Amino acid sequence: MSTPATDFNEREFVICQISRLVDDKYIYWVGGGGEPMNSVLLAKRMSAPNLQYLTEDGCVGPEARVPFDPLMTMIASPANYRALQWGTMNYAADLAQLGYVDYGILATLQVDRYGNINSTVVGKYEGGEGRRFGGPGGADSIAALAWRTILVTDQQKRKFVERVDFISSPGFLDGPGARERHGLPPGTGPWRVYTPWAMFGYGADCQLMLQGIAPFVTLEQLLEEMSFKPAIAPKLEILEVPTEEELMILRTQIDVGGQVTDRGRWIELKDGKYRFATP
Amino acid sequence: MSTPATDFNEREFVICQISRLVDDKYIYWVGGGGEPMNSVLLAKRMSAPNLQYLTEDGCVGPEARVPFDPLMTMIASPANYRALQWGTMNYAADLAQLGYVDYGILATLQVDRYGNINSTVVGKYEGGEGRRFGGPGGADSIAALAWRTILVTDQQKRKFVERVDFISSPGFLDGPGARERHGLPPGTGPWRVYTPWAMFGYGADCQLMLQGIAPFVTLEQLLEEMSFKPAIAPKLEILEVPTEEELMILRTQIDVGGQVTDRGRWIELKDGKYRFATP
Amino acid sequence: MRILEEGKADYLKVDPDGYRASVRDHKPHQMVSKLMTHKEAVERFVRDGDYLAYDCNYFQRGPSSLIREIIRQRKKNLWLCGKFTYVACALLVEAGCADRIDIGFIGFGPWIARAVREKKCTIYEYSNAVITLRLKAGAMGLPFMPARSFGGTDGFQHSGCKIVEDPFTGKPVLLVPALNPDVSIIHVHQADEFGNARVFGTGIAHAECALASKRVIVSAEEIVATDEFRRDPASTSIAHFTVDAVVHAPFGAYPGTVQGYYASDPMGVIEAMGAMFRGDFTEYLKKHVYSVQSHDEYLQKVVGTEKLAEIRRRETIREGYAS
Amino acid sequence: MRILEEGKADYLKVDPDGYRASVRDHKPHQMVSKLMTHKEAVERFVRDGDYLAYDCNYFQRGPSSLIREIIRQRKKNLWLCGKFTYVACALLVEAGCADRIDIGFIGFGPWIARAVREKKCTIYEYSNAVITLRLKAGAMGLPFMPARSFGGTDGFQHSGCKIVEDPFTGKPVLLVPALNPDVSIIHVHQADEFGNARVFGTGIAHAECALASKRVIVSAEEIVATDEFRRDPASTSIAHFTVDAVVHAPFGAYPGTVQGYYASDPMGVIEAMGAMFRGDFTEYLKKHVYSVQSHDEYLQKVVGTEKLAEIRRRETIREGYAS
Repeated sequence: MSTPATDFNEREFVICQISRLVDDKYIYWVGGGGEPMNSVLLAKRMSAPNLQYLTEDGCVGPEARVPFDPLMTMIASPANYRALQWGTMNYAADLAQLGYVDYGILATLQVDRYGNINSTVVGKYEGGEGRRFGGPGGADSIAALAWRTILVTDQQKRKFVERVDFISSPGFLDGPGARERHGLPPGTGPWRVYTPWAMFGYGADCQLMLQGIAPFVTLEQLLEEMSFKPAIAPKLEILEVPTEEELMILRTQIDVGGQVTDRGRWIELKDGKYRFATP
Repeated sequence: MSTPATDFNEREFVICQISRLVDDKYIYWVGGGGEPMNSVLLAKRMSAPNLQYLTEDGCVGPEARVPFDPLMTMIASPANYRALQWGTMNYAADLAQLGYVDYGILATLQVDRYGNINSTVVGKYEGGEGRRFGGPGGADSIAALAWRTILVTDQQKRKFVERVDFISSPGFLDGPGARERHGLPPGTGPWRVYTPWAMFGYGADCQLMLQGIAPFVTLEQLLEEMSFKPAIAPKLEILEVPTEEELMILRTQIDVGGQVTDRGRWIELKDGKYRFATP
Repeated sequence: MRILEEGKADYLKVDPDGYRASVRDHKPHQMVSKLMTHKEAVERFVRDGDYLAYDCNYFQRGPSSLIREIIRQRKKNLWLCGKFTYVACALLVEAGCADRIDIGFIGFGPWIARAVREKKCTIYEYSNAVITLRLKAGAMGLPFMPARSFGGTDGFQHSGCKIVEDPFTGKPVLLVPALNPDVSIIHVHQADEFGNARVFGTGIAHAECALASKRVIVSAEEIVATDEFRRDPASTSIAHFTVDAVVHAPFGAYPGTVQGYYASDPMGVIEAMGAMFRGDFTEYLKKHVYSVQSHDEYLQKVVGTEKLAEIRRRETIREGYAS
Repeated sequence: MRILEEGKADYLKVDPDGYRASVRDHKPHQMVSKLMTHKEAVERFVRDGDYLAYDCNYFQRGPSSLIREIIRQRKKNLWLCGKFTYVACALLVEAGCADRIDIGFIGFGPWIARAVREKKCTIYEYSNAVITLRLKAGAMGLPFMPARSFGGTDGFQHSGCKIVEDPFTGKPVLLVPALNPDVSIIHVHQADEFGNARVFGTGIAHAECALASKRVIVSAEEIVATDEFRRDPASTSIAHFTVDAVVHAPFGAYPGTVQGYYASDPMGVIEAMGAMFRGDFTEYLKKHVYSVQSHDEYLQKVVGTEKLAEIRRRETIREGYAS
């Protein structure tokens, strides 16, 4: 059942990483769709059957009926099925504000050294010159209020930057104490950043620290896809690949239409090593 | 049906006065029990079948099943029967804060020239030396937030004073502009004070003005039961006595046990004049 | 944003960050069974010196059986949240359990008056709505909330409220301090073993109490399966993770009513009110609290099955009181 | 209570006293029938230059049929409340109806981006939760509300929020300005002719929108008798006196879902999203808005009974979506 898979893609890889962190001892606030939602849906079917997660529409602890129609991750009967409680957006925010959300799980466009999140604009904000995106949505509340935030983003130079072009949702802003100076609750903030290639944590200086790396990339490849050089943990963990069981559930029950996972590069086990599949 | 009654008591008299003001065009917030509640229950059965009133437990527009058990004017199924909406206390306060409450109806212990309401202490507050009562309850919110407040109190010297011993709920405080200076919404405030003997309104100076008097007392009798002399309207209205129909409904359907009306003095029609019955 | 005026009274310290930490460290985030007896719940979760909120009151879907248990265990120095209530504060003060009261509305009676004169009890002044708004602020994790009432009253002077210059309109506006009680006791129609709970009908601030309080005891007329909540999630009033203890308490609101389940007992109501007005709960406490060891024993020996059947029969309205 | 930091953007004027006066003078306090067509409701209650809030969105129990009617009537210069939404803002901007947007989350697309560059559209920055909190403050009649999020972001600089020194804790705390839209459009499961309305399942801020807005149009899948509300008053989400118009709009959320009633139409969703991503709604508007005169005609001619039967059939979950 826990046989390491031999063929999977980058997005499946990162979904499985996050999914394994999920524990039904804690309460999660999960961002809209994509990898965060798929991670918890997978966890609920793997290791955390009593998983309690919350979505922005005030849905507490659903037993979602998957797969979802496109975009139907909230305010839709399959996503809200058999919840413990149905509320509304202010209720979700209240719970987070009260400290009930142990972990927030978020996808983002761009992240920086301090874990600040940009989902507003790449390039210049003023005058509308940069490339504009949809705004923070619920991510600002999650990033501000969850005790620990787990971010997922792509491993690309322009998405992993020294300083985001626009702070849509707060990481550690510009370092220790900055969140509190702006009225955010103490003890909160970024905890992990996952990409399809790596896992980062944070040092006492509130800056990203590389802690784990996928078996199918080298440290050099990874650093080339970052705009800054992060601190590196003394003992760099090699992240474990998805298992066959995880992939089967993900592919046949959750992301059946490939809405989330269709975008990634494929990895294969060849000659005892994981590497990018040649197309 | 609208035959003037020949025998009634003071409380029945005042309940009928207030009841006749009630119109189903408006929204009322009705204080806990006693005369205010009996007035609207009577109005709903007389002239305002679609009456919409609100109680402190967030009950909107009930068709209450009367009579009530003692104290069971809220959070009890007969009082909340067939409401349009059930909420909670903060919802009732929100509606009033938003300006939805056209009229508030309140009973009080003591009232002063400016319509300030005391339900906290008669005598000295400090040291607990005065005679202590239960506090404002919901009356403070009604008095602060309803557009127009209708008060009912007894006609007794110690209850009708120059200055209340303690402002539990705001009237006009110390005159024009005072409510606004303390953060209360403009355009609100006391509108009528009813006693078993009289009806008062307010002048532009925010002070009580006698506008109507019961047919069974004289102006002299009345003024003897006030600690201050109010302004008197140029044309003093003689208040109409209860009708037989009003009394029948009140006595047989609403205040069946005499919980509210048992305390008043009796009035009878004798030799063409209404006067206190000799015991 | 200038402060224009400030109440001069003590109030429970406003500390949203501390409350958050307490939610993180002490609230049962996991779904674990919390079913226990009145005795155990009160022993474990009500502590001497606590700020105690009870929702509704001794006569109207209130946690009357838990109030009796608190008295039975002779808790001390409680600070009471006295909103929308008749006899419960007087009972707790007279039984020696409480020495401070935030007042919205309470039945006062001569006993509390004497305790105040003798400085054995301190009173702070609010209104019912101001107290529930304080709980609402506490239930949202905020330090305060604006309000358009309470300004200009003498109560304000004896409260923890402030009037400030609104930075958006420039006008005076009142702020109420958030209230995060140490413990709340709440009586509901139905709960599951984890603490998910339903209140049917109108209420005062049950949801706010559960969200705002460091510790929460729910007593329930009925214990139902969690699946009941999952098939109608809109009817969940209180989520399990806010709750520390679930007590099965049929007729827990006696002598009060639980809407749709049983009517009040008018004689029981009058007995309690009468004792309060007389300022002497000695006999009342003896009969209704100290003479028994538990709520079950109370129902059997003091109230009796005939009375219970009668108040259930007298509640003829069911509409709206089920999921 | 010092102001420590202030956003620099315009925001809809905060005026709780003015809102109160508008509630007193313009809201229908009496129970009067408000049933009318889409056309009449939008003609009477949506005005050029209005601040418009729509609850939920074009795909998730949103007032999609009312949005199409607003476009059909070529309303102008609307200021949109862009929370939790994908295509509706883009549709309204591209159709020439809107020129300002408060953003929590919207589908942006190249068209709005161009309008912003050409200064035909102005953007103000919030988050979904900050916007719904602004509506909550508006729904409580308050001028502002504190919040523990949004501080430290760049969005804050482009908002109407402030950070002040909390007079209770001395710590910095953010304040959001109350939001009282000129008009809200809300799609619900059931309403009566007076405007009492029920939403089943989760939601965004339907109750807040109704309470906070000067004018309110409710569109409903079903019109039911007032007695339905009276037999289960706990399920009333919106009270009649907050509502100005009731529009019977079966399949009013199409191409979106109404939980428990019908599923979304995935092809309809993708068609709208595709047009937004391309930055060209010309064909979409022609087909889905301008080609018909009414919602009824739209369902008949554009959507078709087969599709309607299909999305109803695809919604197999009923649990929790009835009173």
